[in-house]
Amino acid sequence: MEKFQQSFPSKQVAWPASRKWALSGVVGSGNLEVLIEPSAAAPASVSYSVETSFPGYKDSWLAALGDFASHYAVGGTTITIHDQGASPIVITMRLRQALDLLTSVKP
Amino acid sequence: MSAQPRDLRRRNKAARISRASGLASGKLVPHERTADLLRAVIEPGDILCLEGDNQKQADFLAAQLASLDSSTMRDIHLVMSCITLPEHIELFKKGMIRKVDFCYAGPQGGAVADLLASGKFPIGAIHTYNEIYARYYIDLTPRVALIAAAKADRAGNLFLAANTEETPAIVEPTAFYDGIVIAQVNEIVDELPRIDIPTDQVDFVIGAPYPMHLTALFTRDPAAITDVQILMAMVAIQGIYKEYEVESLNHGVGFNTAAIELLLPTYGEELGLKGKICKYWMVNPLPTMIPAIESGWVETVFSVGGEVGMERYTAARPDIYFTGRDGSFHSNRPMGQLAGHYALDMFIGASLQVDIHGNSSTVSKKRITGFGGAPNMGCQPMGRRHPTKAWLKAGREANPGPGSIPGRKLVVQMVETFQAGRVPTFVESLDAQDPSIKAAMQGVAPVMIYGDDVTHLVTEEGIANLGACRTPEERTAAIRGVAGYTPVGLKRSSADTASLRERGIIKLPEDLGVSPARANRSLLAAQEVKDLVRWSGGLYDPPAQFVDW
Amino acid sequence: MSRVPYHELKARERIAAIVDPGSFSEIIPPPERVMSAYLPKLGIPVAFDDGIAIGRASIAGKPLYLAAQVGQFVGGSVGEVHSAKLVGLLKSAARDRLPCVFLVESGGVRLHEGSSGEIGIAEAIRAVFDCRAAGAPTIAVIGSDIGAYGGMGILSACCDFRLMTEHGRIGISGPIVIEKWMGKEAFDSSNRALVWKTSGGKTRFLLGDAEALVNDSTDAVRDGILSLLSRSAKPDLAFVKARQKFLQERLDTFGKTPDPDAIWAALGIRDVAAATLAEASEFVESFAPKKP
Amino acid sequence: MTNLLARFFGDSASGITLTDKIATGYASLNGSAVCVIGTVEGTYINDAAALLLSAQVLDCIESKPGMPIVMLVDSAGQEPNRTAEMLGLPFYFGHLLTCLEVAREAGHKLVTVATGKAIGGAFLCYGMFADAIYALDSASLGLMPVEAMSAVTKIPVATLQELSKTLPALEFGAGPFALLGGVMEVWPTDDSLPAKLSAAIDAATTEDTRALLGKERGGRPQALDVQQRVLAESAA
Repeated sequence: MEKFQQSFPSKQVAWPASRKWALSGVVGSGNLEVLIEPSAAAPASVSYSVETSFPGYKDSWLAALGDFASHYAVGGTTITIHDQGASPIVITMRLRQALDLLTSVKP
Repeated sequence: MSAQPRDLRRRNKAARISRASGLASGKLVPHERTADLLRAVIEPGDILCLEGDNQKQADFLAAQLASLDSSTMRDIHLVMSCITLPEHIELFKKGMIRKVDFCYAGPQGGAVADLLASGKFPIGAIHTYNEIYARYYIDLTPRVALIAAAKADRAGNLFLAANTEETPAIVEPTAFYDGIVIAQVNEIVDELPRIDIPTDQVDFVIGAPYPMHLTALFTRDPAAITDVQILMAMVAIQGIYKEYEVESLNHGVGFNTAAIELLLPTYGEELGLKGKICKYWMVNPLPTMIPAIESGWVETVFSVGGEVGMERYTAARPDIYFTGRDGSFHSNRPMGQLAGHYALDMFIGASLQVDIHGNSSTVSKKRITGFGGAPNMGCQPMGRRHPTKAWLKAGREANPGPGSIPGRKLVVQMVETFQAGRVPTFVESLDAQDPSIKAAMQGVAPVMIYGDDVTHLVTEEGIANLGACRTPEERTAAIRGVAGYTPVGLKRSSADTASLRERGIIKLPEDLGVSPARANRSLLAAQEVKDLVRWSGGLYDPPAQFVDW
Repeated sequence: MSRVPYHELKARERIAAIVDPGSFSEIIPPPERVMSAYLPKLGIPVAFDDGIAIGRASIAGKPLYLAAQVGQFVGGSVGEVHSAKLVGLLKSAARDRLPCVFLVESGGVRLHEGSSGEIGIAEAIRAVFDCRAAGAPTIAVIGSDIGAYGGMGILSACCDFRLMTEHGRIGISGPIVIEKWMGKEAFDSSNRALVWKTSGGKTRFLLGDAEALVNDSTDAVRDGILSLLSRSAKPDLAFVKARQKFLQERLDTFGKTPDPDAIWAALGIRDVAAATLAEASEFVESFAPKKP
Repeated sequence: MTNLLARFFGDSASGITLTDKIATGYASLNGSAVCVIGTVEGTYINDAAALLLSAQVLDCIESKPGMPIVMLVDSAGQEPNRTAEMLGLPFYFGHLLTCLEVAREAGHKLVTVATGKAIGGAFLCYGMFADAIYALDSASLGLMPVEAMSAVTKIPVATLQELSKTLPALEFGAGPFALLGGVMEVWPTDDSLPAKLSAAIDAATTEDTRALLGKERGGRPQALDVQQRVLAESAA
């Protein structure tokens, strides 16, 4: 297992009052789960915490996570990831899905 | 006038046949006497051809050959397209083989590498399919050919059923140059559904004690198609199929292209592309094409081989597939490869590795695999003269200078930036460049598709139009631009990528109007094998390993 | 094809597709991070929910307890936390006399947690009977690729009802284990047609082990659950005596029959090939003999 | 094997029939009659075996109201067999469990002694369903031996063995199983067995205390807390 944490600047997320968290993905081969939660600490940055069973790809992770923070407004959140060898595109898709779930309004 | 006799081969053939005369009744030899027959007709020093490709093999004859003693069976020059069975490896282990010319060693790639290391694998050359078939007519004509057919009649005529494959390409040069053709058949019958090989070209027929094994090699379970593959398929449809109005094409056997096939009746329909693209195919009868065929997208399909389970479906769709007068499916590997070379707008396939020049390879260290038919289709046919829209458009992009070739075939490599287990697809240098592998290839790295032939690279990041690049440096920058978060991709310069994007050489999904949010399995026309059965009206009979109901 | 295939969905998507919109209230939701203590020690990634989402919800306004297993996470396997969530849920259902529905997708006990998951399943099985004693119906929905195997197969067999699709399978030993034990000639695990005929929804429905067989769509699954919610089958002596006779007859009749098609035919299926291919609803209406 | 039955039941062990290593019958324990169902000599259990056991339970409910039922377990597991699976093995096991539940509700006490192997499904399908579960010190209890676990999980045997020193759930045997709360007590194989079993029957209640024991003994630290938390949150 490899664990690392990193923060990136990001525009502040549009956080709906009705949601406290959002989860996307599952932990499984080539997949990961992403949990987004509010963080009171810094509204203009996102704090990632990653646990992966495929060590040795930190550069690639940080590039993908940094790009996501700069393309989407996720400031003021903590994003925790449990990974089992997902490719960067899957990481980006799950991040987007979690963000979509979070910001979509409950029917 | 010389007294030198000019019919030595014919006389030699007659001698061999007479040695075997006691074994046969007419042309029929009981399977228990197979080893005796092989001993009687094969001589040391022979060029011996053993039929076998990735799907169909003369497996009984291979096993009988491997059971022989190397004192009687020696000094053989083996020629064959695919070394796929453990029995093939046994021939080398027993020291029967003086030299081997072949194409591909898929499942036995590791064993071949081991044999090579211990000096027991004397390679002549590794070929593509049509190359080796061509050499059967030039300098590698078999003295004895061991082939496989579905049925024979008592006169020795052969019926090949759906899997014609390479049988005629072996039989014709052998039979017409005084070689001996021995066929194993699943069944001997009084009357054949149709005659694919006439008895004139056949010397002995053996009713094998078990039917030849056929693998459903081209069946892709829609359940295993991922959202990422669907995203890439949407990108390819928008950026290549629609952009170039690709009418005639070949698809590889991977999940990427299976996703495209299953998006035609949904996403393709939505884009109004039906009747404009994907009309003429050179591809095996892929079950994942059933929804597109049933939705009226496809005019014709010609195939190099059959596919297990598609027999009733293909027979019921003679407007689409080539069928015999008996009504059943027909295929032909060399002619299919030829069609794939000259008559297609596009070849699209996948690969395990792509380097920064666009060369691709399926070779990994410690495995000697070789080539199949992909290079015959995934290359520029310099002898092509007939124009099509797609060919001319790709030609304009590639060759803007006066006097240049007017057209280009679209040669597309479609790969995810990472393989399973986070292995990067994009590499600075191919594993195929490994010295041990190059040594086996007489110093030439086994590149499956050359970067110079490739016009487009499709990844989940977008499309790189390599055909429109003007310099090798520009091509490398375009490749890095779509190589994502691989080490190759991380070395890109954002200024280069932006400039290539401005010129349309790199296109991202959003440039093509593709929304990643829509890339979802629910967009597939079939999400599981049973959906394919439903689409076929119950005519598709999936093999047991694909059934989950 | 507008139907949403049940087996395509993941645990949380299944819940969302089946229960009344917005009615699912999760117990110990992911941010609570109640996770396996074993997996990190083995270098295996953990999941926020330990592979099972549990909570309260309603279907067509009827309140119930619900659990959905995440088959992708270590095969939907049952470890210490996972089983404790199941036990707590079942005891809640027994206490409140509410139905308890399991969307099962599990290969059984999580080997990585050894005997702790095994004891956990044993506790859950006892809690299933707490529900049955309280008249709170327990319903196992089995319609995923992984199915219900090992201890989850036994637990599912102990529930009041089983609702299956043709994708669902229930058993104890999986095909790969049997192949290893008996040899490939006796059972080729890559012969998926035989694997499904052995343990799949249609065979189980024919034999009377599944009370409902429905199409592989979330609507059909929801309707099926709804039809079972208001029934309960508290076991008594008469019930188990009848069962004893029924199972003995099955063993006497088919105990030496290796061919599932022969069993189908003996149970009244005239056209086995067509029945194999038929949709579940068509199978129940047109092929399977009518239940008395 | 008859030795072991005699250790518990003396001469009255002759009332227990062995059919293909499946034990059923009635015997006398410390002067009181008990019903006995069980497996011996590490046999594999299958659908037919489950029916033999359940038939005995039904006979006991019908003919011996309230008589305690002693379950002896020495079985290496369920037999991996395709025909048995096709016939619905989980349902034969489920039926046996249901019969035991009907017995429990009718006032029969259910007490298990793991005497030999008590592994996987073979333990789950009757022995682990008792009111109270005990094991002989020589018994092999657990999900599966470390070697088998390693083969399936691809985790090296050495790693599992090292971890099992701090995680009793990964270890095989009566002692570790007791630490998890899976058995109440481990008994030495001596002459005190009839008295111990008799006392155990007297003490048995229908309360499932395994999660509590697992927490108290430290072998299964999370289970009880999670169960209680679910109960508390669902009541809120």
